[in-house]
Amino acid sequence: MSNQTAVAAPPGSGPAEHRRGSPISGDWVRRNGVYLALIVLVILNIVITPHFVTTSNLRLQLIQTAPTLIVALGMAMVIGTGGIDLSVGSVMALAAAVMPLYLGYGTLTGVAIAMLCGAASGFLVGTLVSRVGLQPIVATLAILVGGRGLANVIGGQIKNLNDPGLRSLGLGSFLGVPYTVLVAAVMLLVVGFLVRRTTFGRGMEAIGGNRRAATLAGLPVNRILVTTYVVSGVLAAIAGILLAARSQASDPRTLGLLMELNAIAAVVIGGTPLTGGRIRVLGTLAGALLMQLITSTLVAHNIADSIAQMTQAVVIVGAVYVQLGRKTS
Amino acid sequence: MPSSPLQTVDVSAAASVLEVTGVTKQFAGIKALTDVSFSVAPGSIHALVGENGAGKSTLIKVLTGVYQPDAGEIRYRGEPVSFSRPSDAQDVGISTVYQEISLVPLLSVARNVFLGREPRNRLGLIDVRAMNRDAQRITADLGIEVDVTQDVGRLGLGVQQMIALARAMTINARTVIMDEPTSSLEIREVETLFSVARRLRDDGVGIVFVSHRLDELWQLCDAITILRDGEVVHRGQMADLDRRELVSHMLGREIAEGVRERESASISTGDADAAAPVLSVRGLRAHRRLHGIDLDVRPGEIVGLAGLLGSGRSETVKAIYGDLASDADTIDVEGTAIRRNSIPAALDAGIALLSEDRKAEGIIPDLSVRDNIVLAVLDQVSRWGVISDAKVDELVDTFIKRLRIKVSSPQQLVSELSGGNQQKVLIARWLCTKPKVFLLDEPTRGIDVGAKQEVASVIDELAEKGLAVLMISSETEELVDTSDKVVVLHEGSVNDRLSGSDLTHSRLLAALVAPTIHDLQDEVAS
Amino acid sequence: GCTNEGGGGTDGSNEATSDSTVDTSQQVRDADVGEGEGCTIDDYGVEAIELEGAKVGFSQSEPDSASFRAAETQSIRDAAAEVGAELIVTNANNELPKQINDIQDMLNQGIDILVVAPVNSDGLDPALQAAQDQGVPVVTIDRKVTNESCSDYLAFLGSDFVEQGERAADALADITDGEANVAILLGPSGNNVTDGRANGFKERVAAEYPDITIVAEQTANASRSEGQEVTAQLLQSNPEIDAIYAFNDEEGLGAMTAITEAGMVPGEDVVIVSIDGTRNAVEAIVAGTYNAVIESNPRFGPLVFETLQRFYDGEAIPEDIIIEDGEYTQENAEEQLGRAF
Amino acid sequence: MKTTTDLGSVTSEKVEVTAAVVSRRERSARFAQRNGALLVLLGLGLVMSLTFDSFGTASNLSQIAQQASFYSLLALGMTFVIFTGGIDLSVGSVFALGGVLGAWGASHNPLLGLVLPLAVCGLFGLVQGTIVARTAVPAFIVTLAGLLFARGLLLVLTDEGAITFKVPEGSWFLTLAQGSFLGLGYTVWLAVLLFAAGMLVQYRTSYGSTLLAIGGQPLAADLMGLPVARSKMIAYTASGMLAGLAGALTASYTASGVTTLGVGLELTAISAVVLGGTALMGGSGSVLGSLVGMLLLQVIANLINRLGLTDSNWQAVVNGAVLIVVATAQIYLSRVQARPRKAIG
Ligand SMILES: Nc1ncnc2c1ncn2[C@@H]1O[C@H](COP(=O)(O)OP(=O)(O)OP(=O)(O)O)[C@@H](O)[C@H]1O
Ligand SMILES: Nc1ncnc2c1ncn2[C@@H]1O[C@H](COP(=O)(O)OP(=O)(O)OP(=O)(O)O)[C@@H](O)[C@H]1O
Ligand SMILES: [Mg+2]
Ligand SMILES: [Mg+2]
Repeated sequence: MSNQTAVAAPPGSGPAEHRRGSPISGDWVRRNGVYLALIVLVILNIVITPHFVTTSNLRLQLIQTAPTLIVALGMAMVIGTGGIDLSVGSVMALAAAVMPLYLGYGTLTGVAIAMLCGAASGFLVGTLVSRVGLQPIVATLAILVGGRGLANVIGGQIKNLNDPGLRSLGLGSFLGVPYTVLVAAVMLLVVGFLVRRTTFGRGMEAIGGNRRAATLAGLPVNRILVTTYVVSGVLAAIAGILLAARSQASDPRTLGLLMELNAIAAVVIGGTPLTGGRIRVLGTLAGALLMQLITSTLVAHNIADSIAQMTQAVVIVGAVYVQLGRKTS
Repeated sequence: MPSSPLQTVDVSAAASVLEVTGVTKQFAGIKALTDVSFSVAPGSIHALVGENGAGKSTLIKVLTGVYQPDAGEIRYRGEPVSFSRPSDAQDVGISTVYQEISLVPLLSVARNVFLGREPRNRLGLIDVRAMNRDAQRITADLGIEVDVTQDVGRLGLGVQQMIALARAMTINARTVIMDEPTSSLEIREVETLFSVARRLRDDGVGIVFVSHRLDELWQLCDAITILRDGEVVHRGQMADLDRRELVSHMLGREIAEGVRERESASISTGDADAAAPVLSVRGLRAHRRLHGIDLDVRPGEIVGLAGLLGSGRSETVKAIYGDLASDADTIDVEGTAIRRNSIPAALDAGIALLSEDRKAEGIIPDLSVRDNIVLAVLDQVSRWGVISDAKVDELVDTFIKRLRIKVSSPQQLVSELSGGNQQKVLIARWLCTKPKVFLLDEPTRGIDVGAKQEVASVIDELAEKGLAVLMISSETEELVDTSDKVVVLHEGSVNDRLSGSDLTHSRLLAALVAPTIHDLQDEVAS
Repeated sequence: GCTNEGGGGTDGSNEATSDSTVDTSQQVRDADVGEGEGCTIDDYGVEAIELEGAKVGFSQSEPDSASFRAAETQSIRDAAAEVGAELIVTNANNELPKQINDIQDMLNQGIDILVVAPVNSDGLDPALQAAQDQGVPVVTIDRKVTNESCSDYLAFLGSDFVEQGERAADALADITDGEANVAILLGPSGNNVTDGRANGFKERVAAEYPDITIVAEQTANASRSEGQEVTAQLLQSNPEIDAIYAFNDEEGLGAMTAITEAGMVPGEDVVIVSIDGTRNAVEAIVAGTYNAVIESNPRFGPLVFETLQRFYDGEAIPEDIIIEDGEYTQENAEEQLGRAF
Repeated sequence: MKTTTDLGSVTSEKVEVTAAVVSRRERSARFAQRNGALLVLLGLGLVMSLTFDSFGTASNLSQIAQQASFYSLLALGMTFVIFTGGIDLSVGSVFALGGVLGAWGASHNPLLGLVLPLAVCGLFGLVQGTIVARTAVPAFIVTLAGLLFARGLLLVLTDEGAITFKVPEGSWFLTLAQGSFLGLGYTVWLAVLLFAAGMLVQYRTSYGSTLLAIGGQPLAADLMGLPVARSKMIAYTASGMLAGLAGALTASYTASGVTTLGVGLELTAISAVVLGGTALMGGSGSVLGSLVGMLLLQVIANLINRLGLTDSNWQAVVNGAVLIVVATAQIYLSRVQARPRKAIG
């Protein structure tokens, strides 16, 4: 019974050597699922949608993606810290509602004050989340509900914006690239830089990964959180301004309605985990493009609202499933 | 099958309760278990050992239905079984205490003990009173005095560990599996646990026991299986093995253990005592936990902080670090008082804290080793908030080399490292801050002998360079071996101070278990 | 400093009644008394009261951020003030259950008369029932309910949505000489005004205008920016589109911007016809970038109180009091601008 | 030796005394936290009945209860889903779907009007629950898709919303929500019953503890051998069924299957749950609180009507503000009982 056998293990057979098999493994598909889905959808459109590959159409796709992308970038940062920002749609409306009140002092003033509105709302949320300790979803839910109400109270009925500055911002372009798209591109670069290269970006991911550890490591957790929500608020305000400029009107009732859900979907489809700790900027771009492309495909094919909504539902879940797969354990 | 010569050897084939053969388990390219066979006999305690990442926990999870094996067979009482989830294993009578404490923090102790198996009344509803009563009895049996209606999350790790054990006890099990149950326990609780385990064994229960505290194995276990890199490298009777053999099986190499000869001569002599303390704490108080603690740590000194479960050791270091609301007459670092009770203030003063809960309070799992190391010094490796890769690389390379952290690259996710290496990453994180005072809370908890050795030597080295170290450990031998002085806490007050020739294992044990009379008198007086 | 005049462009609703020479009041087109006997105070079974000093409840359906709603509420307020009635206003925010709630709440506050702009044609039963139990006469405006007239409610005052759609089809055919590829921008799905306006349009086109083709039908949720986004996409995928029929002015105005954005001239390259009569849209017609708007007159106030007065005077009130909606075209828009809301 | 034991007994006594004092304070803080919304509700109710004559009347109060009864069912289902650390954004659409199915069903057979929404919406919840339990797709995304899908389904059933099914007059289906007992509508009694059952489930069944365990520590729940996947599936199914039931009852109340119902209702339900003191990340909370939260929202709506703030947007502003105030109060109250740790983990 008491046999004792000692066998030396074959040398150098550590688990590290069995790492990552072929490049196109399930893992690879997962990490790049959003790009694959995007490519599939583009190819599908090229095949089935008439007039898809025209400059004007591609340009339109970019223009219509821009607001979602800008909001989604802020959302990705917030989600990266382990939070969520349901307030973005209402902040867009709020910014757009406030802007016309100050356009009399010049386009820049109006735009700046609208952005300030976004910053203020972000500051409020950030403070509630970091210092008071509210759950992000609760704090931003309150702003989602109350912010739109406030926007309606302030803004009243839809207002035409007859401001040449805003007109060119909304409808003009630079070297053939619409300003809206330029702004979105700049925001993409800025957020990419913040996330990848700065202490702030590292701090956000650290807080999302393990807030307690980040606190113990002496990171200025509260300051980072407040900044993150402020950035998200400002980005939402910018999206609101762009949308208002493009439609030449400020409509607090409908502007940015359901944007929070679109943006969250874009972020999650883009591969940023909803649990925080990692921020994928390029993925978010792909996610936003994907969301836009779904909508435009459905409209282009004149799909009835009922079927359109159901299709959207299936594509969203499918795209996320491709990346996350089955529950592991 | 023929690939392993071990296949032919079976320690207790005749009467094993739980048996696995040829189990292989792979995680996204990482082979955690390769053709492992293992069996537990009824009425015996079976040690399962191996270095960090050897696959012990994975094997246990395969045994209990948490993971499905890629290959291999599990037999329970001779019948082939397949557990598709943990409840399947529980239902047939396998009770498990997992390594990560698996309790629900926001539920009461009693609910945690009975979750899923609560006593019912005639209507089929939970009989809350009976449940609380039973839970109170069971925890009292285990020597834990808690209000069972209290939420588990507000108890310390050690108490939680005992509650997890209480839960495992209430399942009328034929097999009990315990994955590192003692890692956060104190001698007294360890003794309780051992007596419970022995009683179960005598009742014919088969027990699997995992621990990195090797001495415990000889005290408790009958048989042993050693894993290395996911393969069984040894299997036999405990008594047939000596410590040196065991370690060499585990690590695949020999290490010189217990021959630590720290050059602490200068410290125990009078002139070190004369040196001004780096850290000086007077009258440290925290609401209902700490009642006026005085401490001095001089340069180059390692002061041990001992105490029983809940004696307030962790609280003490957290209070010094500003993580716990507290007030003190003074906390001085190199003679300068820290004004504010806050983490940034403590960090600025040159204090670093290696927390006891590596997973919850230490690593940021989704960040790389590199980012984890520089986390506390982001300000120093950046300009205008923009991180300088060059500076980071330099710092990270230095520490990976200096602490011999085993990584495939600095970009590897820290969550992929073994426990010991994660601990070194955290030590590196704090060393980057060039601390003057290093507070170490259970620095060797849950890491294997090899890593323990390395961590210990890093600590020694630090002390030699003049750092002041305050170290908590539940392993009294380790404390005696490593420290120059030991401060013993009891219910939030200093109970005894041992140094020089007083600092022996038996004196420490005595001081831990029996609070001295004058201490009690103090308490009454106050 | 360029928006102050333009920015105020939509504020017209409140002052429209005062500053214009145009007649903005509603004209009854079809009072229908002849064929049925109508509903008298005895039929209805309530006590006659004086309008002066009466407590009137008005349950508005949608937020006043829509100009139609703002004009409607304001008109009721003005008319109530005129006759000296006390008015309580609630707003259901587009939620049917809230409207039921609001009405019952006002009944609890002891109103004598109830005016409702229903959120939905169906489903107000409990509220109407409660009003009946308390002997409070109910007048519904702008949207008819499917309940029993002269028992659940007194009368309906408003437009005929199907007819509005038909008239839009006529207007569009008129402008395009009966030949067009039309994209329809629908209202919010599930809303019965959406269906009325769309069906009226489609049926008229099918019956009368064989050369009008309906290319696409997409919802734009009564919103300007959605109108713009959807139109922008439709123009890309269906370059043949040369006319837009929009559920309301907001969608139409969004379409107008989208057409400009696509490098075309709205009103010329692509014809736009919509329903409502908001000031923004009528101004666009004046500017030549919009083609026609079928009016849906929101100023129910005077007519409501006049009807109630007649009711209390013992006259028979017809079930449906259909108002005469105007039409804004490039010919009359300038002079009729004051009528827009 | 003797001294030691004596002293020992003295110390232990002292410890017990402090423990008792502290636990009393903790208990009252805990009570205030769990019942913060109730306190606000009672306070507001008192102020309103003193200010407005028409508030405290039986008919007004019973009507508030009536109105709250429908939405409270959604909040009930939502509470259980949130216990598991999940969320159900689909309830608004499922509520509308239930209404349409109920009206359609009742136009054939009253029983069908009740069974059909329960079955279909329950199945809908089950599908969502299965995806949440079996895949790694977060509940937020699954039920967001559910929100779209259910609305789409409803539009398919009603020819893009063009058809509104009517419940035939005289059908007993109508009495479900229109009838009353002791001055309170049947639906109020039903809600009371269901909430009582919900409380029993939370406090007196394994299932309730299991849900909280899943939300509190998913891994632990798994390792403890609790039926995690099944419990989640049941919670989402229940949420779907309750939303469908609420829809069907609304169909009975309004005698029709209104297609535009329930837009944004998920936010109302979530707000009620939050006001009731349930943690949105799961693991702790109270079923009863959700009912109180919903009542509070209804009373606020009632207040706004009475204040004559015709701009209905103030309603939203006040709701948002109340949400922040109550949630903040709960945080501070729960800090009183938490152990003195400084940094928020
Ligand atoms: N869920 C998982 N996914 C990927 N890899 C895993 C997973 N669980 C374990 N591993 C890997 O499998 C190997 C064995 O891990 P295991 O936890 O069994 O080690 P262990 O022997 O219990 O170590 P320790 O003593 O540190 O507890 C390690 O390399 C580990 O990184
Ligand atoms: N009165 C009390 N109420 C609740 N918990 C208590 C009480 N007294 C002690 N404890 C428990 O004991 C622990 C004491 O703190 P601390 O962690 O500092 O002790 P320790 O000596 O480091 O022991 P451990 O091994 O548990 O870390 C607390 O975390 C708590 O769980
Ligand atoms: Mg392990
Ligand atoms: Mg400790």
